[in-house]
Amino acid sequence: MDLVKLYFRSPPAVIGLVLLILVLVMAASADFLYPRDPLALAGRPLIWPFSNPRFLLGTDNSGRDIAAQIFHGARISLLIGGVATAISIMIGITIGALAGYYGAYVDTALMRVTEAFQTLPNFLLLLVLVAVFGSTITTVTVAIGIVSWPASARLTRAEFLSLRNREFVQAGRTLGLRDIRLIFGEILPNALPPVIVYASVVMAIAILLESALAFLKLSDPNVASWGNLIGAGRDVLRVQWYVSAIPGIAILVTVLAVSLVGQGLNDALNPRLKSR
Amino acid sequence: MSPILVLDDVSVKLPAGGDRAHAMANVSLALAANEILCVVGESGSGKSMTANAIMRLLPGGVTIDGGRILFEGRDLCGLSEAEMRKVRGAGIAMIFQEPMTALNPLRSIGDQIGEMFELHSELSAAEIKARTLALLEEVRIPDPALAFKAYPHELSGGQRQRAMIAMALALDPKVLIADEPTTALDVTTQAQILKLIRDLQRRKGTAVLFITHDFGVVAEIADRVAVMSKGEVVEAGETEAVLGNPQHAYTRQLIAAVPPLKAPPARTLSDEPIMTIAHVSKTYRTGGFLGRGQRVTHAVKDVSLVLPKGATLGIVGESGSGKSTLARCLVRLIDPESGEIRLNGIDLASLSREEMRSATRHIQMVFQDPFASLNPRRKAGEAVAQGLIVHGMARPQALARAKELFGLVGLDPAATERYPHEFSGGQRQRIGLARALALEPAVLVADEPVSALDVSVQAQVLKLLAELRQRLGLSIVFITHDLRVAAQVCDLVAVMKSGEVVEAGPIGTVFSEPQHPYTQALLASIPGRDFGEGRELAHEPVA
Amino acid sequence: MRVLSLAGRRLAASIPTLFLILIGVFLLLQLAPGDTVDALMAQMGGGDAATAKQLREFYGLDLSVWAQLGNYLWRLVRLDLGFSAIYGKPVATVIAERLPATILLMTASLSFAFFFGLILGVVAARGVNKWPDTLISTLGLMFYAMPTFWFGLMAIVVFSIYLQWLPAGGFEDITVSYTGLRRTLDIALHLVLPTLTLGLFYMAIYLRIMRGSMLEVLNLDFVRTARSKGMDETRVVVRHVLRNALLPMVTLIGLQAGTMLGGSVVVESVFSLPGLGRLAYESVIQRDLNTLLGIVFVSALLVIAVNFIVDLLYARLDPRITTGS
Amino acid sequence: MDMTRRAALKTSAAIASSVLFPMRSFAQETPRKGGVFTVHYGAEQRQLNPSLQASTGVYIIGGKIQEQLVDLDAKGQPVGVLAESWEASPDGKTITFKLRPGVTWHDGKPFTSADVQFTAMEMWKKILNYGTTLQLFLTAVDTPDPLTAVFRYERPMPLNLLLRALPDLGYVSPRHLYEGKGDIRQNPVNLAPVGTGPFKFVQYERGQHVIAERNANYWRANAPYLDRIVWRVVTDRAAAAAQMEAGQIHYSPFSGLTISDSARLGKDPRFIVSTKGNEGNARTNTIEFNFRRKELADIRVRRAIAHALDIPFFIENFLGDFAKRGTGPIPSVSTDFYPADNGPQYPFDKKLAAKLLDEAGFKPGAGGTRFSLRLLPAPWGEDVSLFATFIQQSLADVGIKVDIVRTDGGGFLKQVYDDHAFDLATGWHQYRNDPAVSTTVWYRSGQPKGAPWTNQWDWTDPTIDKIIDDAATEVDAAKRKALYGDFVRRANTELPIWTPIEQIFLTAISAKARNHSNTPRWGSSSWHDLWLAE
Repeated sequence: MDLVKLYFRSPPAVIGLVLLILVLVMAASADFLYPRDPLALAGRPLIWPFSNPRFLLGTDNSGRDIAAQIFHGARISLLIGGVATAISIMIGITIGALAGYYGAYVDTALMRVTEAFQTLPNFLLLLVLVAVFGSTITTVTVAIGIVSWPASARLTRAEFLSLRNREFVQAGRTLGLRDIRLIFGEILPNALPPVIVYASVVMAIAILLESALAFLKLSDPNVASWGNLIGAGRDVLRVQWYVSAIPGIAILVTVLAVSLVGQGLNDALNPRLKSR
Repeated sequence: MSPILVLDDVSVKLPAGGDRAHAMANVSLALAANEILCVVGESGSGKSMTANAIMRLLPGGVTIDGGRILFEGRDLCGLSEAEMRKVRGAGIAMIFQEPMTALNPLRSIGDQIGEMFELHSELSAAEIKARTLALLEEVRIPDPALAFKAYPHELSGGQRQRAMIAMALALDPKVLIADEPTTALDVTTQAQILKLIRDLQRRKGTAVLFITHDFGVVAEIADRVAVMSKGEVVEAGETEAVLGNPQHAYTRQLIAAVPPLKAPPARTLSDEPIMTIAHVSKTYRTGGFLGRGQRVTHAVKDVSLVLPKGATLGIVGESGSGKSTLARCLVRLIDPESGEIRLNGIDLASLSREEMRSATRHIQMVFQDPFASLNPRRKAGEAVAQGLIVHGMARPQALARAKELFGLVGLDPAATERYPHEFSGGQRQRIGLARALALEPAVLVADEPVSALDVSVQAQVLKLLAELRQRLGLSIVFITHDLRVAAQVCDLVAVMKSGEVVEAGPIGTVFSEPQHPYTQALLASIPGRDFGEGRELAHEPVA
Repeated sequence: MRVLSLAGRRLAASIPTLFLILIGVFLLLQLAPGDTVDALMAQMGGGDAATAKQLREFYGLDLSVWAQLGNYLWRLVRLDLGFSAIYGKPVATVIAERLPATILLMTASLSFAFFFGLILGVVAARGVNKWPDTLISTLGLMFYAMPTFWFGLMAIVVFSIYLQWLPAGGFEDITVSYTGLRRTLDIALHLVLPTLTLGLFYMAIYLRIMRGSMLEVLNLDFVRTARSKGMDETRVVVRHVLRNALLPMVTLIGLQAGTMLGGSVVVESVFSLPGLGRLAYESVIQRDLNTLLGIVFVSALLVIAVNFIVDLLYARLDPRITTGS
Repeated sequence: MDMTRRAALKTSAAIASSVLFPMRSFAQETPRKGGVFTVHYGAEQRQLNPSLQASTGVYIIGGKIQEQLVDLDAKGQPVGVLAESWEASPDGKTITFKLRPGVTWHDGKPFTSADVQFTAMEMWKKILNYGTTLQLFLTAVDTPDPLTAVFRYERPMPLNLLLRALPDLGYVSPRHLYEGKGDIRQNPVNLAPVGTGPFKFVQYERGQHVIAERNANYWRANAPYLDRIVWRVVTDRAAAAAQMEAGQIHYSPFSGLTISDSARLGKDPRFIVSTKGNEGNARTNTIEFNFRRKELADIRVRRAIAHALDIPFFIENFLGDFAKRGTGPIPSVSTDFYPADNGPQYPFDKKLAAKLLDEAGFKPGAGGTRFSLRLLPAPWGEDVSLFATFIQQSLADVGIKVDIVRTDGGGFLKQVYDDHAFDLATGWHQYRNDPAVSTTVWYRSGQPKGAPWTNQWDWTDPTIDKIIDDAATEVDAAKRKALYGDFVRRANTELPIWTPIEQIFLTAISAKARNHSNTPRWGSSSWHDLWLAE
């Protein structure tokens, strides 16, 4: 597949992939390296990193091992990012496909709903959803998914509008294919690549949203997510700034990795853009 | 007269991984003042690359790696970028193929033409405006004052090309390079533009390097001609000599592949109609608010035609004449408001969507753009078998049938496993044909099936169509804007203009004694009318 | 003239969207545990059942949900946003007090992001695949990936405490009352860090969009025509490419106006700015439905207004809109 | 910088205590007139009139503008402010206050007994939280002359209870601005208070600041010293500490800063961080049991949970030395009521806890978990969230799986005190100088559903009810103290709530301030004598 060859030609994309693999390894090896519950009291609170061999990255203001929380946090943040992205892409594709394919009334109605979601500031809607349905990890993830689908809906709709009258679709129609087969069999496979690439942007935003929620102490306290660690670190920020800094860097690296991979895929998909 | 532009043994290297090492290999050409040199060749022959090399506007990664380009004795390859810029536009000017996209959509025509004077002269704004208006006058654009202020999207294709020519000739350049300027235009507009270029060239004595793939155009305006193939100049000389008796085998094949305008002797047609189209019309209402200020376009107005069994009915006309809309109405991709389309006794126009879905097997369509008519993500064999599977045939059986159909259309049956991007343009049209024939339709509707192909490939596909028509007794509705192709393929022809059929009848009579003034104008504007008279359609396959 | 009718039609189309949002949020917040009286008692640190019942009647919380919704919409039609439980004042005045801070922050961040995004995008596109492109793109991604509140807090630690250059928070210095220019300067000084914090994230987005759109336009035919006219590269970019590349950037402003207000919730709480973002957060916590819906209404109007301006700007840039292609 | 946290907290406490006794030993400076004193105002309230809302968030502003009948002096004893003297009838049913003459409201109108009558009957009795229960049996306030107010009670009101409660619940509002002006709650004066206090209200910019200026004709001679007080709204605690260090804020009241920032500022010579001046605002951290869960209805399980918590370790490592071990519902700072013997104290003993749980029949099942509980922590107070995670970890060690459910203010009150949708809850119990004011309601049965911080545990104990009712009306101070001793011992034995930690609010103030923290509720007092050295 020349896509892979094209992908590896750009150095940032490779760096992104390496970082992503690093985070994935961190998530996978969490149980092995830190078998104990990351939220368990491990030692005295607020030990500085590298000052105590037992706690490589020190402890937070609840005496929990920061390194353990970073490793387990990787899994949680990727989970939240991944599932929320899947939900938002799923909703986005269905609404985008229907609006783009059928047009006219269906399109206007669905576009009004999309506009409604986009006019309402998404973080505000997220606050309301969390205030209403509580701050468990499931509600937070679903809420992030519900809040971030309009962009992918617009993208899918644009793809469908351009593909809908493409000749191979008309050919399908003359062969007697039903709408459903046309949408999912013919158009969707061609509309997916840009949406999949956009998924990296949605995932980046999902992880950032979760960390913002945790910063306002609205995320799930029973889960060792990076956002919670930043939220906890906020109270000791002036002196033990590392409690917030370390998870901040972890989020930075993960979102950077996801975005670089997304960008690499995008450039590989339409190489014309790359070379002038 | 000493040549004003000389290409001496010029080679241009392509970046690694291209289909061949050199875009241009040891090309030598000479262009004298007050002369039109046509460079003709198929796509990929390197003719456009020649123009870019002269202007030193090569795409990224492509470099000149040999030879000299002398303009008025100076070697352009050696010039610095700053000096080259002085030559571009002032010394050598260029016009391009796509009038729709060659002008900046966000700035007015007058602005863009005026820019030439801003770049290369010290004229004041007022003088520039006057000169621009004069230029617009010179290229005979209707209402130059309006055109000056207009934006590109407000002009027709032809007017835009005139504006491009005005821009190019602003500073009376010594050399004008025209890279397929009329390919995207309708035949009538093309005729006017060719005449305009001819007149301006004569009056101003400019040397014109005219790049085209259409031998008709060569016959029409070229003083001398150079034929290119795969980056090399295979033959060059006076137009009559080269066209009269081509020396190089490749040139001979190319000329032979150009369908003559005179139709072959008429075939006897059965008198039993397989399909009758009665009073079909379709109108589009766009914009407007609650009925007020609506723009109504009558795409198809009260068209009635008859397709005899086994015959080929050609529908010709310029873009916007409604021929495609009519074709799409036949297969119900578009629902006509009124009228009947009776096929084997069933009126297709009145069927519900569900009924049409099963009746569609009797009438199938072949599309124009080879690259868009196949789903890139679906194997070629599957695309052909899809119709059969939908109509109830078991998958393995359908795939087997697809292999047979690949053989029928002259493709390697094993190719059913490959993806569309692995085929050439001509092969893809064959796959399209196989797909249409899979359901054994009574009528085949072909919408400009060969317009996007090179002339040699075009000839092969037309030959295949003729064989299939013979073997399967197909009745075909053939839509095209190229009268030469129509002349060779169709038995009957209907000439459409702004949605109406202005003339119809056996193609031989219509083309030799056209009754309707529009048909006469249409036939008159075909470039190189008498070129290739009295020759049978070339039979042997071209390498 | 056509542009106004076009933009007018967009305004009309957004009225149903607005009602859709308001009713949606109203019903959603009904499901939240506890109401504004519980939140008040939490704040007061006490209160017996009798006072609670009285307060509920006062705030009209004892009516059925549909009755409350009916009242709200009937008042909304008469542009009366109702009474704020938190502040004991009409919602309109509460929002009017907080609006200037938000509008200032948003316009400052938006213009900062758009301006620098544009310039860096052009520079990156011009030197594509060379070191300026990789440097700018990676830098852009860094700001994009950095959680805004984290950057904000770190900026406070560095700039206002360690270097003592900038105030640590607040909208203006009120211990001493400045007036006129001196006061605007003081407010500007207070807004530097928040604008940077909110703006950098969006700058990264504009940067990427501009770079992509520049590369796209540079490949179009009319750029080749421009070059064939003997134009140098800078003039090609300035006179031809830039304006075409701006079109997707302008549309992006419209799409992002909404998310920016969302982002300001966090920035306003870190820099203790009295904006709509924090007011929204407080009204959710305090279950003050009238204020929250008031904010949603105003922010929706803000977004619609921004889109209206974007339409005008777009029409100004692209003649194809006004003369109707 | 590897000073461990405990060490850091240790040194700061040392500095703080040195401040206590005696005050900074420098010559008796002459007070400087003038200057602007800026205050960190963390949570904006819905209104600023302390006669309508009894919470520190209102006192911090309203307490400087309006004055109460009685306040506490340096030694915590009642001292007259608007009342010069008072005496109670032997049966405790009538208490007469002699009011201070020559006092005027900020708008110039004279202060008379009519104001006291209106405020008591219309505000304290009907609206003021905790005031409504305190004045439940107040029948009338007679005003024989403009400077005398006679309070008539249906059931005897112990004088020392009233005098202890009035500093918080005794603020007087101007009758002429409220009577006949529609609903008191919606009166705009609530957001622009008019009082008799040392500072006059100037301006309230929502979300930004509140400003008050010196009251020129204040009844105390040449007071106040300050020109102007500015309260700056800063909700983010880290930002507040930053603004203090940047010199934009002089004083952060009621533990407004984070624990670690307080410790750090404590070591900075520019600031004084101590609990001095907050003795009147003591609070205990609570663990509230929901008897609707059969496990928690068993006394052995409740005791096991109490034993499972290593409180000294938690205080030492998480809260530092401004908190100490709680002994029961009445905190040790309340010298008048603190009993010598507080009953069972449940010291940390993991084995005993496990034994008790086994006895109760809850053997550890799969993965060592006996049963699981939902813990709802109150969403305010950094110490509450730290304590919640500590409870979660400690109970996990004895086989009880704890899930923390995070809520916001309204949600917490609704789910705990109204829907009773909780197993364990933890938050603050605010002690207001007298057990009858806000403490006994946590234990007294028959509390209306939905009333926050009251007995919603589905637990009734007739003996404790009787003790509470008798103490509330016992006129003799000594007998009343004895009764409350029985109340504490009973509470700690039955353990419907366990109060393991006692804390006092923390003050962080600029070292340039003088005459600060000189009364037990200084943060809420009128600051008439506060001044700023150069």
